[in-house]
Amino acid sequence: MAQNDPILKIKNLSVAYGQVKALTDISIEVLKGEIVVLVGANGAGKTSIMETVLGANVPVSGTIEFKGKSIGGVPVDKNVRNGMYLVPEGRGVFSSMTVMDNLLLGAHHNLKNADSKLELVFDSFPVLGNRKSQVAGTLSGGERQMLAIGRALMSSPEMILVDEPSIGLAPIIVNDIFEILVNLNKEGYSILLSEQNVYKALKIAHRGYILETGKMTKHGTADELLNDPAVREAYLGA
Amino acid sequence: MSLPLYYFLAIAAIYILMSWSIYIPYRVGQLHFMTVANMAISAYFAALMAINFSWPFWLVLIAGTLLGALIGFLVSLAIGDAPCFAVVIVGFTFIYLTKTIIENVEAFGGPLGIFSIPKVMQTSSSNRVFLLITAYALVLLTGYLIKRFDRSRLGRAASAIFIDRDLAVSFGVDVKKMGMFLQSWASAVGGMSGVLYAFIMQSISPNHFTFHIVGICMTMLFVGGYSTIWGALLAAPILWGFPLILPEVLQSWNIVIYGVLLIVVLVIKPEGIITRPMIKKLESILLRKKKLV
Amino acid sequence: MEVLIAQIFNGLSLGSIYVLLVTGFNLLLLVAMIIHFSFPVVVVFSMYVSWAVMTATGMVPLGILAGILSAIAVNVVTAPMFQHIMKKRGSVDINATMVISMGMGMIITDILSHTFNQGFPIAFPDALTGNDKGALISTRLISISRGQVLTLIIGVIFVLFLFWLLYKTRAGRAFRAIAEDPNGAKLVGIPLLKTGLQSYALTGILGGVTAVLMAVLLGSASAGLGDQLGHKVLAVSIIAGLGNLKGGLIIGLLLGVLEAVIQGYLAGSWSNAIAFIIMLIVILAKPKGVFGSSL
Amino acid sequence: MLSIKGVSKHFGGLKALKDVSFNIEDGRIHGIIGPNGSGKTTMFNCITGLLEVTAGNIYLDDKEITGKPAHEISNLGIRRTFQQGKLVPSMTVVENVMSGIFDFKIRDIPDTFFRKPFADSKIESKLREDSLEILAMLGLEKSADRWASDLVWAERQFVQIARAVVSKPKILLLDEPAAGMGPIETQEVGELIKKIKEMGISPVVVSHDMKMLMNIAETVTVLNFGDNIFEGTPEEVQKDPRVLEAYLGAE
Amino acid sequence: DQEVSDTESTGVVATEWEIPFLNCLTGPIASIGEYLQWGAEYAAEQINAAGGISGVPVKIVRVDTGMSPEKGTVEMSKLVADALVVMGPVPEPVIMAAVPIAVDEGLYSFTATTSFEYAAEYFPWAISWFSPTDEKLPPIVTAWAEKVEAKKVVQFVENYGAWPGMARAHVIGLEKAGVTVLEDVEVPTDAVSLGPLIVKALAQNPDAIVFSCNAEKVAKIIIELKNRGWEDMNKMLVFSSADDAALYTTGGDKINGVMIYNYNDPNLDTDRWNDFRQAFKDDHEGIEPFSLSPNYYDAVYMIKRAIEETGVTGDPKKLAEERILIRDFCNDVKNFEGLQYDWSNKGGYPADKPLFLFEIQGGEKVLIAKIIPE
Ligand SMILES: Nc1ncnc2c1ncn2[C@@H]1O[C@H](COP(=O)(O)OP(=O)(O)OP(=O)(O)O)[C@@H](O)[C@H]1O
Ligand SMILES: Nc1ncnc2c1ncn2[C@@H]1O[C@H](COP(=O)(O)OP(=O)(O)OP(=O)(O)O)[C@@H](O)[C@H]1O
Ligand SMILES: [Mg+2]
Ligand SMILES: [Mg+2]
Repeated sequence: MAQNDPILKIKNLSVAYGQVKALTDISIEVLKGEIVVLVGANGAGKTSIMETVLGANVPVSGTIEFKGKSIGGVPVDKNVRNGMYLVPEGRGVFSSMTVMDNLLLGAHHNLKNADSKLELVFDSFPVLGNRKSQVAGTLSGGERQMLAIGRALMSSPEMILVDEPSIGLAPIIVNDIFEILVNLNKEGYSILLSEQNVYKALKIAHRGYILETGKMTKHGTADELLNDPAVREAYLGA
Repeated sequence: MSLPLYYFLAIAAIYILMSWSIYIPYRVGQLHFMTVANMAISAYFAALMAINFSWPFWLVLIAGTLLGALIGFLVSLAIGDAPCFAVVIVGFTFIYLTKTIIENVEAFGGPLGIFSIPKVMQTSSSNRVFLLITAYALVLLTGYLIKRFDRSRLGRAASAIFIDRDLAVSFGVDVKKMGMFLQSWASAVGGMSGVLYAFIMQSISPNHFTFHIVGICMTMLFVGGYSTIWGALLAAPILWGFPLILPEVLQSWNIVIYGVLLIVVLVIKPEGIITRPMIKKLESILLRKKKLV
Repeated sequence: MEVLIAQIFNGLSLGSIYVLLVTGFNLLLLVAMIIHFSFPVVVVFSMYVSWAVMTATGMVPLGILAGILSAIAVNVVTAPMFQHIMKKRGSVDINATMVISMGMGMIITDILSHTFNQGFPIAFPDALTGNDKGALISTRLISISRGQVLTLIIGVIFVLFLFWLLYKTRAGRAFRAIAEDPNGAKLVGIPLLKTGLQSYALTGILGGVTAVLMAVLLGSASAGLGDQLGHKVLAVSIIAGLGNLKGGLIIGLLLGVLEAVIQGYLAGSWSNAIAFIIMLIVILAKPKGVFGSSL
Repeated sequence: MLSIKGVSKHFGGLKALKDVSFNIEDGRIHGIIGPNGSGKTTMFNCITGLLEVTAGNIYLDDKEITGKPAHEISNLGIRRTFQQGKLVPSMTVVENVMSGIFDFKIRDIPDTFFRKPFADSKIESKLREDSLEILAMLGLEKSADRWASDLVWAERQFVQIARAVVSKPKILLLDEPAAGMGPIETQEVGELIKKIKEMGISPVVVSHDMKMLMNIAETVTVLNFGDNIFEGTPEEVQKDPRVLEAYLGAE
Repeated sequence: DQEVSDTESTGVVATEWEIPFLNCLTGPIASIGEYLQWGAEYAAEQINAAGGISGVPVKIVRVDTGMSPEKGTVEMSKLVADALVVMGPVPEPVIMAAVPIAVDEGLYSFTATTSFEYAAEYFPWAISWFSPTDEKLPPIVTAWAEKVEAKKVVQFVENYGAWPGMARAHVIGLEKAGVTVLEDVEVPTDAVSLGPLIVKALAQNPDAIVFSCNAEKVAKIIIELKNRGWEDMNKMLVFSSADDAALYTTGGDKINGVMIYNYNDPNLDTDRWNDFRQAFKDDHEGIEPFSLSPNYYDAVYMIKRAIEETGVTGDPKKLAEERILIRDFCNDVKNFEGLQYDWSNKGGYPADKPLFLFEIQGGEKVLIAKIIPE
């Protein structure tokens, strides 16, 4: 696959939860090696997109292609095996299990490389290294978020879906995490990121999509969006 | 009134009370089977007092209820804020202990049991009317008190404890005191049911108070719904009544039917048939009607 | 002295039944968050199936196989039911799984009490129990049978094996993750159905093996056997610490010995009450269990 | 009003708080910042009595409250919200807010237990009014009768705050009230905290949102690895190199 | 036409005698309930084939109470309005709950399976099939002890229902035979493993053993004793209440040689008994009649005789007095032709029913001795 091929291609996607329409007619593309950010207020549908791509939700209509193949109806575990991984919003860690177990869960489909991956994770998040045998339930809010990202790294994905990673993180750690995302991206991972910290997200992203209550209202390169007056007013508080 | 109807209603009252006695501490997440032991203890107490010392009914009823409360209170000093599992074990322990003691102490009738508990009234029919009215007066009283509890700060605090103790503590709720209060109250209700049971059945034995009561009352509570008082109130008479009218071919499967019903209800509606939102809706409809009038 | 030693051996053999049952109970707790206090009833059900096949075909191995398969079948059918309820209920209320477990217990006990062998106790053939071969060691009072040794050894091996499996292997991690949060486990790419079925089947195998060992050890079974064991198994698990496999091993054996000594030296009819009172004291002193809960 | 003197908290070998001291003054908004895992939530847990301190003392109005049971401390006028947004899902929003007032006395028994079964008692009605008032202040009065389980994240945080405020505590500890919110809602939270201060409650705010916090806080304490590394006005904090390094990262 | 005239001559107005049987047909002892039911229904079948009671057919109405005392009260209270007489209820907890209702309303009940101690509480309104325990049991135990030359005995006792009372009666009999009773070993009702009890018993060095506990446990204890080298099978005596199928299904041929006493002799050779025995075996996959099944068979015949001899009409208007007629007749029936032998009642219990001592061999009972009380 060439550098500029789309690794993920979403076309006219609609999702509903019973009567509630969560997404209407969304089209998104992530090229290989890109960071794409989804921007939107609470309830705009960011999480819904991520979970649908991953295979946890069944769309009403629309197609999703991953690495050139349609993944409509493919279950989550196949997608994960195939190189996709979600860092879920909020507390996606298993609180009764130790930090180490949580990390190894990330490598569920790929235990062979676990050791080298662990090194990478502990390099990125030294705190986790010190807390290996602490149960995740007693971690601080931020440490849990780090654990969730660390777990995603363990699965050696080609594309990571990161849902609002900055919730509850100190600025320095947000910076760290964004830096890690950038580094990962440089190593070749494609990243689909959802963020409310719009400024920081657009700073590291290549392109962005703006969502409002389930509809896509704008998209463009990160710079375009950063300089768009409407975006500035709505999301950057300027 | 017809005799079968009397027994149906009288025993339904006891099942309602016993299901509520499990409901009360379950408000804070504790399955307090101790109340079945309280039922046995107070039933025996009632029988012995009425037979040997000719205590009048009212005195026995009050003393039996207080005895339940006292035992419940003493035990709650240790387990007022214990986790659910510890409370379950305490309940089992007391059921075994009570059964063992009454079986082994000759003065309590031993394994044979106690016969001929006296009537409260002279004639059988007035005795029945009296007991039935008393039983339902007590159901009303208990239901009223629980309803008041649920609609108060105490009830909300209990719901908070059910979800998360730390949360409740952060409002200033003393979890242990709350647990002690509910456990003592439940034990009092258990004791009260025991006294009623003794006078309604007129004879009791250790085999009357076994784990089957735990099973039946839990079924009633959880099928009916454990989030309001109405669940047990409606489920108890129905669940107790329907095996009585089953056709003969199904008779021998009534326990299986019970079990299947319990499982089906839990699978379809884990909170039980009657839930809090349902009751709220109903209340608001009724209240609105009132306002219109 | 001989009496004491004899009672300790008796206790260990009773204890090894507790150990096997507690281990199965804890396993369900660990892989599915189910408090299955009628687990012993399910085990007794498998004993009955095993007996029925043995008497119908006259072949002991076939009976053993049927017992194990039936345990797997029951688990694989019922565990998802529990999980379904858990999912609807949220993670708040695993206590309530006790209720559905009770419902299952009622159903199974009632079926056993009027279908198999017309409700009468069943007795297993000597070819299984090895009773005709006599005891391994036998003095006037002390008697140790093959069944007793076998049960104890297999009990210990099972605990160690499961401990290793659950805490040191990939499958074990996945089992525990599903137990804690099925939805979350799905999002991180654990195939729910397949892994779930594996874990239930594992519990089923344990249940089936327990059933066969109990048949060997006790030589007979009745419909009420499961209920008689249910409360103790729950108590042992709580005292050891819910879900604590090693704790279950130790406390299970201790309870067996305790009961044997109470029955041997004090009044037999008080043994349940005394055993529960001792457990009560322990649980009040250590509400989270002696060895700590691993939930 | 609240003074923390030399408080330490250890979890086994881990020292979550090391000899931390600071004061919370009456009528000021006090901010606490610090990187993740620096012990902010632990500090709250120690103040509210959910955790026992390993060493040190905590005083409220010169009276020692260290080691008192959590519910007593709460009744002395220290309330909090939780980082995870705990609500009782089986109660409505207004009931959740009402549950913030407990304070049950023996003399309340007649009013609680001996009234008409389907009507609110006097105290209840008062509680409901107070709670609705608070909800109105937050613009949530329309949601009063929704079930708490139906709320979205931001609403849960607001209801949590309402529940803590309704009892008019002296001190309100807010653990990340703006976590997971967009800029607009975050701003609303900031405004709300100012209003709370005007009600005579002293808010103590833990937040990672520097912009909001620096806007509203009058004093800021900075924790790092369980140490109290700095205390001062927001301006001072933003200038201090240690803080910049530990918390904001050199930018 | 013949029947019609019969009916007219006795003044019977009933078109069918409905006799309700409050039985336990569900739960753990359902199979025993079924055996009792079988006995009653077989009698009804025979009676109807021979022309009914006073020329009117009889029908046994099945009423299931399970083990539930509560259900017992409701079922009994449904019957008191118009039943002439009621069979059951069983078992003990249901008797205690339901019989007081019948007594209150003047309805006679055949609680006939259980020991005298229960029925005695309700005399004259309930009948027992057994005489007072202390009177009847000691002689047979004495006879056993003398026969097997027991010197030192340990007894296994379960604390359930009337069993401790039977155990006390056994002790009286043993002491009469000059036997030392070393100890009563208490058997917990829900004991799973019996090893500890056996060690406790063996540690006393007994030369013989008496059982007063549940049939399954008796069998398990005997097997375990045998595994531990007990050889004198004769020196074990099992009491009548354990004489149910559980003893034989659990014990198999490992209980060969053990002695048991009971009120029926399965090998009796009379036409009536042989017929009953064969019919039972035919309906139950060849197993021997359950020892209590004849009780309810006899009960139906006793009711038949009471109706016919006292001229009961079944007229609803005369219900109360006819109930008393039946009661008084049955309580003191003379020379009643039971399934196995004739006997007379005295004050609500049989005064001269014989008791048999057997040795168990291959699932069969071989008669060793017979005792007829004076
Ligand atoms: N399981 C569900 N059932 C019903 N409605 C749902 C469900 N999940 C999401 N929704 C609704 O779908 C819409 C989009 O939700 P989604 O979680 O995707 O938004 P989001 O952009 O991720 O918001 P946030 O920033 O709060 O995480 C919302 O209106 C939400 O209420
Ligand atoms: N019960 C506990 N057992 C063991 N360690 C704990 C426990 N509670 C907290 N910790 C540890 O103490 C440290 C401080 O945690 P705390 O929750 O106070 O951090 P925080 O400052 O609130 O962080 P965040 O901003 O990420 O929420 C963390 O490293 C955490 O892992
Ligand atoms: Mg989202
Ligand atoms: Mg925190």
